[in-house]
Amino acid sequence: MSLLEVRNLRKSYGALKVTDDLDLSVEEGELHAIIGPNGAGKSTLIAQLSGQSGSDGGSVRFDGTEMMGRAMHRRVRAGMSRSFQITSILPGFTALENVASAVQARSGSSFRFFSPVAEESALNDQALAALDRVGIADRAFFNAGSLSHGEKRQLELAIALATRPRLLLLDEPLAGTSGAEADRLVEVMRGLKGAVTLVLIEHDMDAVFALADRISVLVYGRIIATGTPDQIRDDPQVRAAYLGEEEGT
Amino acid sequence: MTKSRNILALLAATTCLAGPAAAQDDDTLKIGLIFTLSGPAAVLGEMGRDGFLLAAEQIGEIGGMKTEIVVMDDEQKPDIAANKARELVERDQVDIVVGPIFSNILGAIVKPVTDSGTILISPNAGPSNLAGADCSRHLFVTSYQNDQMHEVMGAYAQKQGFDNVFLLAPNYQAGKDSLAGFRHSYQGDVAGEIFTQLGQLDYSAELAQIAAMQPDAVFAFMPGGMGVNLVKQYRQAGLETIPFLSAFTVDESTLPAQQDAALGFFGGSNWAPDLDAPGNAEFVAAYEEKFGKVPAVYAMQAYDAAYLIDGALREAGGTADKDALIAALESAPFNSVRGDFSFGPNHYPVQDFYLTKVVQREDGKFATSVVEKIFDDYADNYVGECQMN
Amino acid sequence: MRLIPNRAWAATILFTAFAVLPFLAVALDDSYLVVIASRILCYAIAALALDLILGYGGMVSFGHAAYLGIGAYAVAILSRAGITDLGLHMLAAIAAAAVFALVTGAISLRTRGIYFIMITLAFAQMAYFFFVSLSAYGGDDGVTLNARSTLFGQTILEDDTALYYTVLVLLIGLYLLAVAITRSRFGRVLTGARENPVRMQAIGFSPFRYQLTAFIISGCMTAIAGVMLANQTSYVSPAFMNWHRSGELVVMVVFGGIGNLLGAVAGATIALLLEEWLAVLTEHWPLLFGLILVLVVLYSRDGLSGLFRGRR
Amino acid sequence: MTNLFLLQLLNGMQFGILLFLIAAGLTLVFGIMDFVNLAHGVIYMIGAYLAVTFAQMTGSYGLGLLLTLPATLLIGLLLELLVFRKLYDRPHLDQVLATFGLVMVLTEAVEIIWGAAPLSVRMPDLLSGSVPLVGPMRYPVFRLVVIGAGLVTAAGLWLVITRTRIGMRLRAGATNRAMVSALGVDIRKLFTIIFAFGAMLAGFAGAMVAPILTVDPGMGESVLILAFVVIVIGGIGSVKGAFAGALLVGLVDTLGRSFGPIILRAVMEPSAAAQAGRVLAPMLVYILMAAILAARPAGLFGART
Repeated sequence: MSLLEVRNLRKSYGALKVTDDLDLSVEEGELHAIIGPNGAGKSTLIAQLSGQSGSDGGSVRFDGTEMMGRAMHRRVRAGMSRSFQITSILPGFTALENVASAVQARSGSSFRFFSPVAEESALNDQALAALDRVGIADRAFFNAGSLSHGEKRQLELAIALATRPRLLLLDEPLAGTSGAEADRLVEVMRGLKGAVTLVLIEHDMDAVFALADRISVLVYGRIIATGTPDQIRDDPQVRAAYLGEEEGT
Repeated sequence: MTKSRNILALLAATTCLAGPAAAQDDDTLKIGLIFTLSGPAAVLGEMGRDGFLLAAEQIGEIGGMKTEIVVMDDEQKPDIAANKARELVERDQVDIVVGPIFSNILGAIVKPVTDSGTILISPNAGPSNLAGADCSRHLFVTSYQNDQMHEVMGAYAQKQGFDNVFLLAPNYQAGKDSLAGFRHSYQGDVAGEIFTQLGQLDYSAELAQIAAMQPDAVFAFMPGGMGVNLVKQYRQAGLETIPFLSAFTVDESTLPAQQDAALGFFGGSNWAPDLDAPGNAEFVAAYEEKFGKVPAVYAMQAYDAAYLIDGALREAGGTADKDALIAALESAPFNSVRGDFSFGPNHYPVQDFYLTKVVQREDGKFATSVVEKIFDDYADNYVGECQMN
Repeated sequence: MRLIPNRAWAATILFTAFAVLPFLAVALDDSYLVVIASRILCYAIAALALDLILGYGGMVSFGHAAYLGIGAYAVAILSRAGITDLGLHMLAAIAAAAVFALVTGAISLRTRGIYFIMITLAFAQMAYFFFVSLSAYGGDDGVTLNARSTLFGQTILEDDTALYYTVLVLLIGLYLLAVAITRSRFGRVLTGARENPVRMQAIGFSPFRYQLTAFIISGCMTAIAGVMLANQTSYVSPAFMNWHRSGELVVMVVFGGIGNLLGAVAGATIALLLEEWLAVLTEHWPLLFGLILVLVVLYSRDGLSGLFRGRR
Repeated sequence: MTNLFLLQLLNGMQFGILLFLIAAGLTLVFGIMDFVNLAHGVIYMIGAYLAVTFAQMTGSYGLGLLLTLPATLLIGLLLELLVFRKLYDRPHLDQVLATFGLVMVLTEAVEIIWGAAPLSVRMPDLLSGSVPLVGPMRYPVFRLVVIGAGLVTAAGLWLVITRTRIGMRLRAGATNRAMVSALGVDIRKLFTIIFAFGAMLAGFAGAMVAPILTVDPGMGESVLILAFVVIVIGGIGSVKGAFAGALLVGLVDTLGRSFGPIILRAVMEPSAAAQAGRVLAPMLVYILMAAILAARPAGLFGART
């Protein structure tokens, strides 16, 4: 059984079908990339899978459990986390507090009112480890809002990691990062392979083809092909619909 | 760093809070006035204050003592009033507090003032509990018991032989008391009874019901702006053929806004500017000259309060002997501009009540005018419950 | 957040100043000082409570005066029934406030921004009109309390100074509680939900539960202020929950600087003193007060303390 | 009974339209500029006072009304320049507070200038009568004028916003300020114009109600909350929503007041029904608002959350 089983997922805005009877299977431990031209519905798909936005119908089973109708925070608790294409952090918190919040979410009740959270070393240690993993441990005590764009992307990933997901939905983690920062993030993702199941949406084709175990191609809300990077590279349908267009530009 | 400095600034500020504590001085008479001087009802408070100050100016040295008057604004908020009253009593150490206009404010200040042994004179508010079970030696009311104005109208309706009257009052305590007061002296049928919302703007719905029922008369208690809205709309709806009886709805505080829309409307009162009583014409003329408006009962009752204090102080020989002063006050040693005036055992007035009607005077101003006397030497219904101690 | 030692200092100075104030009153022979200071402390508790959800939770409640009223009516209703113990008054006030906050908060928190402001106002208006219609307790005329609450069967609160210290102890206790809450796990989630609710969901929190809990805590704290205010005034009426009062509470929080619990205490002090002084100055004091409010909002985002510091 | 019901329906609609007239300027400013202006009620009050003063000066209510319009427009410009301009980019809380302060300032200023006593203005004799309806019931002519003014305002606003070039800019400004700036429209100037226009609408409403309502320093406050309830129920920024919200509030309030007790009497004994009716009537509007927001957190026609 696959870790994530999506069947007949639908969503439309008025007459526009953004997600059109979509099927998708993600196996435990793989890095599954989803590519597609702009407007194919990739971010919408992530939003639907994570529970941020609702669906018109279909089924999303995670580890055999139906997730449809569950709110985002419940899916996170079940082990499905996500990162955001547009950086979503807590700007008034320090980087460490950002990540520690995520650790806190999965370790014990947060209806504790009296003991100072800043002194909970278990939270801080794990948060620091996550920051270290993405390479910004030295920024731990900086206000998150004051970090550079690339550092924010790294922080974004650290927050998602700190939730200890079994499945991590990454929405364009490399968006807007510089060469060195991107390299660092690619390395982090490579390091995660095997330990965490990853669904990756990314425009950087070099990164996708270097990292992915399997790739699904999304066009107009439908998966038109799924396969290994080599299979996808050679798929005539994909070439026609997507890569051809991409190479032409 | 900066924070600590701010705290120091605050400390300094708190110290400044300490006002000059008044030294006890037996030769000086200190009177504290507490009236509603801001907000929508300020016009009533201003009349009360002006009436009192006018009398104080005429008398000069009240009770033959050097007089100092402190004026406070209760903002029509009871908790603020309670604190202001304590400020008058504790910091300014006044001998007598005069005020307020509203019953709920009186409810809030009566305890702090009388507990300290200070005399409280209410120039308008006259709630039933203070006339009855909760009456106090230190409290004197120079106005009326709240129910009485409504009882006047009830008695008039009864006398006219109306047997189908429509009742209208806002949905709050004074409104409920009002209709109860009307029914106390009216035995006929009630065509309908509506409690409108406090501060209601539009009375179309109620007026439509009145038009549909065609009662013999309408009795309304709509103080302040509500009365202005109702009276204007009543006239515009073409209902003026139905007699309009009211209390606190058409008086000199609202007539400048109601003007001819209120012409011929009836009210119940203990006084009117044209009442034929010694000193009244002089009072009205002096008030109009000084403030440019026709005084309403609020001004008259405060004016009377000043003369009451003056007379009592002269009789008691100053403020030193509280018991003597209270005894002197009880004998009401002054000439009220409303004629007959004495205090009942509960320190509420025993006085005459009249039916009044809105007229336009020769100078173009609108005022109420006495039509006939309804009650003679009338005391309130709660006096029996008062166990003065 | 990082100025904790400084804040502790400032708090110590402020509360010590309040603690010695009655001695100052004796020295100056001005007992009224204690009267007005206890009123200030009651409002300080309310402002503190409001700042907890406004400053840390981002919930602009424009109906918090309702809880003042609920607390005050708990005293009036229980006293009428012959129950005079302050502890029981508190318990009843807290329970009633919690229920009211739970119901209205659960509905209000479905909305955001200006809708939240308006719906909290609407609920406060409902409470206001409910008590205006409550004939048994005088309707809008209110109820005069013949005696203050008793403490362990003793009538010591009749003494203004004893009442003052009771309120002060409550304020300090609630202040420490509020500080603890903002630094706790719960406080972190609350602040995070203000900063970025979607992010909090994406790490596994449901902001709603935390916001609602904070809303209830704040309501209960304000009700405590209401209990003490009723005792201080010896009088209870629906005017306690007038929407103007709600606005004044927000003003106090803003004067002190939003999201600064000690600031809320200072803000309540400043706002009430300002009102007091300006009223002495001129009967048209709302004009000056309004002007100051406009200037503070326009030129100082940190409240009056920011004004002292100059613009940043 | 049926006649009375129909008449009350008419009364409810008329009250609703009156509310719309008052709320129109607020909707405009609120909807397009996302600006919470608590001072709207005060400008409405100033409009009424100016109408009274100008009518006394000119001896004609009509002329007074005409003069009030440019005067309130000017006041709007002045306020925008001095205060509001600095608040556009601020959070709603700042706007609420600054305008709360402004309410205190302006209310007190009105009291200083005109005094605390209520004032009144004579309406033209032509409009002061009433027309017969059914049986003994009559309907005031001036009410018909108010209904007319409200409907014309609604239609005018709707036309301006949906059918004209400036309206399109306004709508664009509401959804995307940056884009409008990019198109070369001076958004500041646009906002100044809208604000001044909103103030004029408030002044117009004040002048229109001066003959039927009391003109006193409390009149602004008494309608402010109702006006907010109306636009919040309708969904902020929607003229259609404000109109629907106003009618709904007017109908619920009027019908609830007149028929609520009768309905309650069907389910409980008369005295309890009267008591319950009295408790519920003033809360009805707020219950309505809470219920609508609970079901639709952005109001009936609101899009943004």
